[in-house]
Amino acid sequence: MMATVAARELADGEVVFVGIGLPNLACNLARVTHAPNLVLIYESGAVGAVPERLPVSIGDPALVTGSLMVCGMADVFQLILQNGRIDVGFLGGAQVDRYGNINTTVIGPYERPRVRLPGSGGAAEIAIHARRTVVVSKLSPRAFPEQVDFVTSPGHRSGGVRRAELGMPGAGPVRVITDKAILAADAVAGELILAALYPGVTAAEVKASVGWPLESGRDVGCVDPPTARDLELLRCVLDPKKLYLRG
Amino acid sequence: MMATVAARELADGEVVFVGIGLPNLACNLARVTHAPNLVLIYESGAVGAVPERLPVSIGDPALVTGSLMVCGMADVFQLILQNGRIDVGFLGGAQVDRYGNINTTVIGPYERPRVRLPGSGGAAEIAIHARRTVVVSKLSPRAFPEQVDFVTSPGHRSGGVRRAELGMPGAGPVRVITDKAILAADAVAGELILAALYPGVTAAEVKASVGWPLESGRDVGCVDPPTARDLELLRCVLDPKKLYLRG
Amino acid sequence: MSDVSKLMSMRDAVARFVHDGDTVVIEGFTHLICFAAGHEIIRQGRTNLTLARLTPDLIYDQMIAAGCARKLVFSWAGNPGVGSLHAFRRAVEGRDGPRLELEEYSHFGMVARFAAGAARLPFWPLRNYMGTDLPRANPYIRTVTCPYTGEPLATVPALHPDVTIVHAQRADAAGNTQIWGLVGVQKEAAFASRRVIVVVEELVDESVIRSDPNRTLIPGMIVDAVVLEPWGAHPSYAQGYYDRDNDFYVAWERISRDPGELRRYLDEFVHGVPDRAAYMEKRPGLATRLQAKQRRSSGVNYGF
Amino acid sequence: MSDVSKLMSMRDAVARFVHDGDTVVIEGFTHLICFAAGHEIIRQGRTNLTLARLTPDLIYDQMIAAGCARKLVFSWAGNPGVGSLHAFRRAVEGRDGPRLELEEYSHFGMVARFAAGAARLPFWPLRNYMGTDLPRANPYIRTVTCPYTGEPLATVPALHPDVTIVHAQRADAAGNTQIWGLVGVQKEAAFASRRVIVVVEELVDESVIRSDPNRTLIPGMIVDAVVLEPWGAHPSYAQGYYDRDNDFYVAWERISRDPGELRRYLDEFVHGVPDRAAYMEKRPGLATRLQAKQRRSSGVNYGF
Repeated sequence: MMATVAARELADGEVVFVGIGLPNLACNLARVTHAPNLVLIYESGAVGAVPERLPVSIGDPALVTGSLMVCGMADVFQLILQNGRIDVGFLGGAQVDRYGNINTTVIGPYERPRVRLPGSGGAAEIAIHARRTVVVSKLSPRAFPEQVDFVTSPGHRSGGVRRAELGMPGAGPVRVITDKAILAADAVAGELILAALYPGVTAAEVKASVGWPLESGRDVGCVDPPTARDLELLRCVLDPKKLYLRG
Repeated sequence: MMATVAARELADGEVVFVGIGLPNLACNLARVTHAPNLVLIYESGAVGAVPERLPVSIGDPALVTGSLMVCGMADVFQLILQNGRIDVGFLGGAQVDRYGNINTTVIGPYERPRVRLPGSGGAAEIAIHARRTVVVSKLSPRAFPEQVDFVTSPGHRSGGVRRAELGMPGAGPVRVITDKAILAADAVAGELILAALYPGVTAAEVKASVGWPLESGRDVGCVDPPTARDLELLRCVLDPKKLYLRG
Repeated sequence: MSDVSKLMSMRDAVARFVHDGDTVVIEGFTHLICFAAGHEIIRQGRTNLTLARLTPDLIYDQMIAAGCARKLVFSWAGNPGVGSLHAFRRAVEGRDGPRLELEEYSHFGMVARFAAGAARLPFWPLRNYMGTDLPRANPYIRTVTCPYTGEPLATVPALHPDVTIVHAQRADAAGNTQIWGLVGVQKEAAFASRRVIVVVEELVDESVIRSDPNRTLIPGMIVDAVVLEPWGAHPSYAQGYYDRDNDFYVAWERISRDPGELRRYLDEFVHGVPDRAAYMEKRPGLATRLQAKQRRSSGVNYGF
Repeated sequence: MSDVSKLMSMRDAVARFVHDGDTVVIEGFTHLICFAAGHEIIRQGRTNLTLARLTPDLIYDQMIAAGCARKLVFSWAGNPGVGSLHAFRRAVEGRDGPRLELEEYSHFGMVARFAAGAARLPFWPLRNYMGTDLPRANPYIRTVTCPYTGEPLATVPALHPDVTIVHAQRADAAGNTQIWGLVGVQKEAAFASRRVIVVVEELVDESVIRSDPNRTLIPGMIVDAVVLEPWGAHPSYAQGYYDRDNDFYVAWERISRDPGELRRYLDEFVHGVPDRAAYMEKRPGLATRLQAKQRRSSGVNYGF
């Protein structure tokens, strides 16, 4: 379901910076359905990848074979990302807060962490430079606190200052795709608000899974379920071994 | 003769930044005689070139075919030259002055030049970064003024300040190969002095061709003439069309 | 991506993407210099251009002579291996109407300007220019202080051409472009530019590009037009296709010395032909003389 | 150059060029990670190392577990596609003796550190880190003011490893090295380094390198040792030679969670073997399972 919803965020012809896991599945689903001209770019240096098998990592050899270009990582970050060529970046995180700031670094204090997470990887710069980002994360009060323990990837506000004033070129996390609802950034305040509910989910349920008083958008829509074709593609073609689809 | 003398400046195994014209001939002569492991690097991006024909320009296709590496010019200047990997750089110039400063930019004032020369190309940075440089230029009072009209490539002193104090990594123009004599930089003052005479040339002749009171080194040597093998290689193998050998 | 074709004629590409007053870059270090594009710009009478390039070469000499240029941004202006660019010299020495405006760097400086433009940074740092008169001649060469060591380093500003024209051995219709042999600053110039025209010796199927992705220098996503123009780099060369026409470089010394002869050259070989095919027809025997020999590399395995 | 051989065994290369207390880089983004070198460093008991790499991966997890490391310089420390690096986590969360010292960047920051090191500049500018807590966690992330626009830009300091180990598909005996598929920051890391060890799947004649010079990523002139060690990147992969051993990456989650099991793994597969050939002998069937299929590119013409 999350993969289908994330795939809908992508328009044909866009250039997408693909992360591993669900975003990877979502991008490949979009590519074989409504967005055949999607350009998939992986931070490993593969541009225009057409993987024959579902890549297990963003450095999978299947991303190289048959791709349009392979370049060094200095080019990926300088000539493509910093150059402003990425339309959409996908991000995930252990924590996402009220303003879309994401933490993938530590739970607890940095110097003496309770849980040490992997760190930024390319997430910090994707959050800053992609024209927009889409965040994918499962809802829970622990994952959606009012404020993250550590800002790895900046959202819409930092210490009360808006991202544009901080000099960030991209628009930031415009949508957060969860397993129960879609949140969207309020255009003025930059705060995440409820935009649409999955079938059978109530607003109260979503609000209970979020660590701040979640506002509702003007028109809280209802998310269409995946089509039969989407499900078949995901289960039989894209991820038959259920590497990413668990349930 | 100048080509032979310049070739002797090169030790086996050194990495040389090759310019076009006589330096090119000299480097290729050294490579086929006493320095088989010389690595020829051209600013065009060809590394370890083994040209089948005498290259007409530093971007000649013969420098690419069969070379060890071809890289972009950003890599040539950043990863190789600025990185400090060049042992010897060859430079030529319309004017060379008392301290080895070289002018390849303008004769006369910059804004309203009497003669507009090609400009720096890679010469400024070669003069700054190569561990040492060798200058090749024919002697004449016009070509060797006390002070050049424009410093394109810095020598040993600029406005009285020594090059090391200005932060230049390389040792600068240690030798100047002319058609009558070899000049060398005085280790203390950085001033060019007479180091060796070609057979049949007098010190007075050389002094008359230089625009400052030229000092003589402690031991003014006599330059050995080219061997028969050198001449045969130059005339029959390296430059049979006399592209660079004129006389 | 297969259905996005950017293929068009040189005439259309120049008409659409090169405008009066633009900063234009036709790059290529000795190799792959797109004379065909320069000639079309002359034919279409573009004026007031800022021409940028490390080595102006014969093509900018011709464009300067034809009155296209207001300003030149460069690092070495000569006829490589031969001598001077005489139209350039007349324009700079003030012997031929208004002086051409100059903005002058060294090669490293120009490379760094393209690198900054390609990375969308406002400047690029380099260890250079101490003891030279270049910063005196060009106030855009400045310094920055290292925040770690405190030492001063030279800087050059980013170069953002309005349009960059890259000649290449091959590309697909979407503009995914492969180059081998000398690559110069083609990649950086393309990424630095607002618009990109790729001109190729061969138009190939996307599958050819995809069979060797490490050879791709410029991705189609930054390309606006693809022009198929075999021999479009003559008298420059295309490794694996044709050799450099050194005789023409030598002849240019004579042609460019005399403004009348230069004018006659432009009349006959630029204004007098509609395109590159007609230009080549005027030079029987040229293709045979310069045709490249075979020195084919073997492939590598991309399997997993 | 043909008579300058730098060929030696992995044992000799590590003994000569990797010393206690060194800053060591074994690079490769998923692709071409030289596990064989990491294992030899463990076998020779090196200690007090500063390990630098974008993605520490399983190899640094093993080196941390084996007690080689004092400090880690990195940007993403996980088991890619699987989960955590548990030896790393224990060392950072303080559950396993003295805390591992960390110096943490993002990928772009690490790439920029290598780029600065390779260009021998003291810093590299990048537009990054505004709004993040990374500069708070790492005082080496600083800012510089653009001398043209006045805007502040982030900087990172140059990284100069004492030794960088690059795994590659092929090289000649002088160290001229060709890589295809993902190239990561291998080139920059090698040029930034004081010493360079190249480890290859195949040792080829100089003529193979010279037949396709655009494929050369690292020139022999910066290489100190060449080691022929087929399968030296396993469980990482070598495009065109063997696939990634994903099963081992998954198994590492279980092995690395339990310090006892991790110790047994090191005893058997690192200390228990003298070299990579013996390591492969302990895994019958592995080579067959991971052997790459043929997807050969065709060559290009380098003639003129």
